[in-house]
Amino acid sequence: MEYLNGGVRIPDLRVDIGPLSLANPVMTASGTFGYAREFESLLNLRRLGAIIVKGISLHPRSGNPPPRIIETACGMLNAIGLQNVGVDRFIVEKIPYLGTLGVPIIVNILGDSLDEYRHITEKLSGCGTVAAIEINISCPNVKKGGVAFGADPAMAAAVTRTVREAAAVPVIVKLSPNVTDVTVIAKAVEDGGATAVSLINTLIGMAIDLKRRRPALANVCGGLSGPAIKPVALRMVYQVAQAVSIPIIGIGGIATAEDALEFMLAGATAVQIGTANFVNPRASEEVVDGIGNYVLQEKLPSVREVIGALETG
Amino acid sequence: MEYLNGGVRIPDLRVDIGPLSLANPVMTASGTFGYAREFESLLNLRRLGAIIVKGISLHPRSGNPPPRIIETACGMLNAIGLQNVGVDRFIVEKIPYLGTLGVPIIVNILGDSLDEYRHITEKLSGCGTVAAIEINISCPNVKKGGVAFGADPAMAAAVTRTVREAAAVPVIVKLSPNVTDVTVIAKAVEDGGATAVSLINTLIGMAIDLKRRRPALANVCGGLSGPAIKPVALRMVYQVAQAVSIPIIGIGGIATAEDALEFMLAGATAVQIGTANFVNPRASEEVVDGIGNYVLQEKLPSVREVIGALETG
Amino acid sequence: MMTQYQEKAVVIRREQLSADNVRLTFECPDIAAAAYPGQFVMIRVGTGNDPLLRRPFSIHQAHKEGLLQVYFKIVGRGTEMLAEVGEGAEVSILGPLGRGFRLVESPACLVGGGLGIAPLLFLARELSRLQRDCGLDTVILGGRSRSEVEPLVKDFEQFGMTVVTTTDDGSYGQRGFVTAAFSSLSLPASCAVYCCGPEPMMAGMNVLCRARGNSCQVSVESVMACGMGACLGCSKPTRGGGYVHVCVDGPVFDAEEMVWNI
Amino acid sequence: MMTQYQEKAVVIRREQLSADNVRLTFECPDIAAAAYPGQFVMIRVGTGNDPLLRRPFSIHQAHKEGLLQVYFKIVGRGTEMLAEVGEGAEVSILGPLGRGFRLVESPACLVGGGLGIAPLLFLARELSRLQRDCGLDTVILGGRSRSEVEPLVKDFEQFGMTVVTTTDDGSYGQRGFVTAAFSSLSLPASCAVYCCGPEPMMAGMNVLCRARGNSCQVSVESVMACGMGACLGCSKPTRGGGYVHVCVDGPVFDAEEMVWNI
Ligand SMILES: Cc1cc2nc3c(=O)[nH]c(=O)nc-3n(C[C@H](O)[C@H](O)[C@H](O)COP(=O)(O)OP(=O)(O)OC[C@H]3O[C@@H](n4cnc5c(N)ncnc54)[C@H](O)[C@@H]3O)c2cc1C
Ligand SMILES: Cc1cc2nc3c(=O)[nH]c(=O)nc-3n(C[C@H](O)[C@H](O)[C@H](O)COP(=O)(O)OP(=O)(O)OC[C@H]3O[C@@H](n4cnc5c(N)ncnc54)[C@H](O)[C@@H]3O)c2cc1C
Ligand SMILES: Cc1cc2nc3c(=O)[nH]c(=O)nc-3n(C[C@H](O)[C@H](O)[C@H](O)COP(=O)(O)O)c2cc1C
Ligand SMILES: Cc1cc2nc3c(=O)[nH]c(=O)nc-3n(C[C@H](O)[C@H](O)[C@H](O)COP(=O)(O)O)c2cc1C
Ligand code: FES
Ligand code: FES
Repeated sequence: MEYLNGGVRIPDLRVDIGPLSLANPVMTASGTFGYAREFESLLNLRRLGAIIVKGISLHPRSGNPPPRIIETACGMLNAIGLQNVGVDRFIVEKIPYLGTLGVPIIVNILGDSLDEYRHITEKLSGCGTVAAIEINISCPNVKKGGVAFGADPAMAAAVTRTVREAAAVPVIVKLSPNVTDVTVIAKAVEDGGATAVSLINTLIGMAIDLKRRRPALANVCGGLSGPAIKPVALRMVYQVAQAVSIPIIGIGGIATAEDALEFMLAGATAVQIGTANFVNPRASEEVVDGIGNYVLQEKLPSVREVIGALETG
Repeated sequence: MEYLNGGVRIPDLRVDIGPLSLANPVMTASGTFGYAREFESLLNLRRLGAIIVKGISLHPRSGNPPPRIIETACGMLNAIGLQNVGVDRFIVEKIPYLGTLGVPIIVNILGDSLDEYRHITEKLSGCGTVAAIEINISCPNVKKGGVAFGADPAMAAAVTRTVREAAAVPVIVKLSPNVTDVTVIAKAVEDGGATAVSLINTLIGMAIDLKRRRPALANVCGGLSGPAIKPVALRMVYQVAQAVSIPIIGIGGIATAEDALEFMLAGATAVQIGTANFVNPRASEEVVDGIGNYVLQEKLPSVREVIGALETG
Repeated sequence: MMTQYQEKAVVIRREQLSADNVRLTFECPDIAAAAYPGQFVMIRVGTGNDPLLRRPFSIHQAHKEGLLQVYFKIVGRGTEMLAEVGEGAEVSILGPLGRGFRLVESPACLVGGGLGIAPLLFLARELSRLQRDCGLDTVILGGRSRSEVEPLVKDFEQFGMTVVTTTDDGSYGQRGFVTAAFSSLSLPASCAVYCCGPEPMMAGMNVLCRARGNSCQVSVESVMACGMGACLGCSKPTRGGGYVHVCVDGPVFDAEEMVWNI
Repeated sequence: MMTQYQEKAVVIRREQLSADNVRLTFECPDIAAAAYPGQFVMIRVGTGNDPLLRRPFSIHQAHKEGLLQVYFKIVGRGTEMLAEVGEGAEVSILGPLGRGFRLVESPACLVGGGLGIAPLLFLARELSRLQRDCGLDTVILGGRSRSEVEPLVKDFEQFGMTVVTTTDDGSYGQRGFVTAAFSSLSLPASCAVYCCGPEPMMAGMNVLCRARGNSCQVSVESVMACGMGACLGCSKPTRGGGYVHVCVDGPVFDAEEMVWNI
């Protein structure tokens, strides 16, 4: 479908993440867009498909000591340490502004136990502004000796079920790429009741400062993001698309509309822009524009035609 | 120790991979240096610590249809499909030249069954020129439904044991990074009798040609290499160094002496230069020079002082 | 919330002030008009993905008419690429970012070490505009040797402040550190100190100012990815515990708030 | 084994032959002296990691005195960067690579489409040096429009060959494809055809030459990582089954050896 608005053709960019309808497939990735307000003078926040805010935990976390970030070849490592204001202050301080934007707000949550995930979810389910919850399962499960929830299918399914039961809104599970077979985890969270999966979170990496003979990050290891990881992300999205039937949100090194469209061809219904926001704060809006132009140029009835349209024969 | 050669100080760059002594820690990575002869007019092959040749299988393989390679951000994907001349022709056609170089020749081997690995090893053990065998365990095990040997600790240990029993020379096991916990595999192959481990092989990735709406590689997925993967490789080397006591050979995005020294700080006894050979065919020799200069400048008695010397306190 | 801009700025002048130090003047009207001394910009040094991130630079000068200057040292690949940008080229600049210096009415002492001199020129001009008597103000410019200091002296002299110079090697001005020059000056206790330079120098200035009772603002550095409070990468520990973020809470802080490792 | 060199070559001339087409002349003595028509070089278009790989270009001209030329079209980021390299700049070149044209004594017909013209100039010169009668030789130069063809005509005329030109839009020479121009020429069956251009054109030339009994050598392209037989990335299927590697087995092949998708 295509609209005419004062003679200008408007491309149909709407996509659905389960019951959640988005005006377009472009979201901002958690932890790379602050609480959105930071960007308000640089782009039109209302044009985004959805906004995902920095990961929120039950209690405030002050994060890791510096250095927390280091640039790498076509990428960066971060070890922010999940610094955030905690769910209570988030609801009081950040939600009111976010509620004025008229864009679906998705809250990324993290915890170190099932209880913590449940509590945050209950608190967030109270405020009408939250359109969906995205679960970061890359966090260590303290009760299981610190193995990441996302590294074990049973644990990943358990978090999903826990949040799903407590949530009044759709639940997106954000998958870790640091696993042998991402499709196993994807299927487990699908069975656990996930509305959708988003992937990938960062790859675990490390950098060394040769002069000081020390790790470049105080935390030794960090999460690798940016264009460097795009091939891995694209492969995992493609694999998961063959394995599950819930919608997929593609993440990893997306900076342009072309990048976003490639993820959609591989099977993603929507995408998230992460590190690119740092390089070009207008990146997410430019991706919306670029996808629109593509849909018009290719004369597609809707951007939904692109989803999974990769030809491999 | 330091030598004086006509008044010039010579740094001590010798390192040992089990019983195998190398003049310096710099090797060429399998599949990126052909059978070495291709580079003979561009650098002094005799200055390398060791030469690892293209992976050899029992029977010749013609490889995948094109396109087989595609550039990505700070990296490249390859899906060569393990094209090689097969072990018999390798012994007849390639070994004689390699034997003249006076440099340890390490043969990378691959197979799709334990039997195949054993057969190749037996054939190679016959020729005196082979200084060590490097097992590529990233290949699919046909008997186990195509799961890669390297993705399963028991299978990885079994290949190691098989080759170890048939081999008259040290056995290096080359680890795949496409696993949840690389230390589990590293420990398994250590228990299986590996003389050393080398890591990392390529990360599985994918690229898409938006215009043609097709995968950029005929094989759909390929292996990601180059500077983009260096942070992942460095992290895995560091992790494995905490987990095993056999020597580690670091691989992944190494292009300069600084890169190589970082891997050594993280715990590698030696390094391999891969994709960088394509960008700068002299890269491996330049890394030897650069490590030597570092040892002299820092007035180190030996390059061995660098191994695992990372300060994390 | 402050308004920020992402502008395609045109390089209209490139000055090689010494072997490693370059000054670029951009036509960059929105950022220049909104800028305040002590704030900074994030510059994209290339067009590809490597290096990926923007680089932070203090605003060296900003004119309401639209000109913006940065003054930087070539220390790595990013600054190398920026130094090679020719006049007429377009560069993406994001800014103005951060909280700058708190301008106070009392006599001022500006202390800059090495490239820390960069933000002080804009500060000096704005201080001189405050209808204050700049005759009581002092600027101490220090560097490793002559080439790091001399090219900037004239720019500061125009405001009628006393300019004191030091070099580590004695090749220009007094031999020694700016901290020594500062110690030997007799300044009123009401004097407000504005400082930017290497960490050890700012740590030293903090000690001296506390001893003398001078207020001391410092402009600090940190690795940065976004420059606008989104990545939380630029944290610095504070004396009170917890972290501040250099890009939004600073880069200018009261020296006594910060943790100094000396 | 052939000897190859990795040289730091200095750009001594940069010619913008049309909006998208650039010709660079390098001082590159070792490679120039060893080069043979139809061979290529791998050029590093930047100094960073992105783009990572070298780019392959045919040798357009090589003089024993040390000059080497490439002639290329801006199609992506690598060629864009190469087009921006200024005179005096240094560029890393690897070569000479591959197996070039087999030069035969019989009358020659050189057929180039678009940037496929690039390797033919060096070939034309070497053919003219073989003490042959170039008066019997023909060069067909084709392109999309005038700007792709006209700038190169003079360079070929110097060898005394007949130059025929075609453009798709008729803006210069005959309107139409080089294959049509080739069909309309009456050439001896002994005529050796040397051809470089887009795949469909070379596929067409293969059909025409087989019909007429002319031998036909083609210079083909492929993505390449190393250019020297080390990565095995540049495979092309052959009619006999199996693969050849463009960088070492080619880039010049007998047209009838190859698989043409038409
Ligand atoms: C708020 C702020 C304002 C700044 N203002 C200025 C300014 O006005 N003028 C200026 O010249 N610089 C300034 N800097 C520092 C400047 O951002 C860095 O020098 C620059 O980012 C280095 O980029 P690069 O790519 O050249 O170096 P990289 O390749 O990133 O680093 C190369 C080497 O330089 C070291 N390095 C990194 N940063 C610095 C540094 N600040 N000083 C010394 N060595 C460093 C690295 O550790 C590395 O060893 C400022 C920094 C901040 C945070
Ligand atoms: C042996 C050999 C000799 C060559 N000789 C020449 C020469 O003399 N002159 C010349 O101009 N080119 C020549 N080429 C092609 C040249 O190598 C490519 O145009 C160049 O690598 C493109 O680099 P890029 O970074 O600009 O484009 P990329 O960013 O790599 O690609 C940009 C876009 O251009 C497309 N593309 C890639 N290669 C080509 C191509 N060959 N033609 C058209 N589109 C392409 C890609 O698919 C992509 O869509 C030769 C190639 C080979 C293999
Ligand atoms: C500085 C930074 C902070 C991040 N914080 C979070 C977070 O709090 N929760 C989360 O799920 N992902 C977090 N991520 C991961 C991103 O959301 C995204 O999955 C990842 O960066 C890959 O996408 P990109 O390559 O586009 O950046 C963070 C990434 C960066 C770079
Ligand atoms: C073109 C290509 C071919 C390769 N072939 C092999 C191979 O046959 N056997 C193997 O074990 N690894 C192979 N590899 C992996 C490399 O040896 C190396 O582990 C990997 O490329 C990472 O190192 P790098 O980033 O330095 O390239 C290949 C890599 C490339 C790029
Ligand atoms: S640099 Fe990103 S929060 Fe400060
Ligand atoms: S390009 Fe590497 S083998 Fe041909």
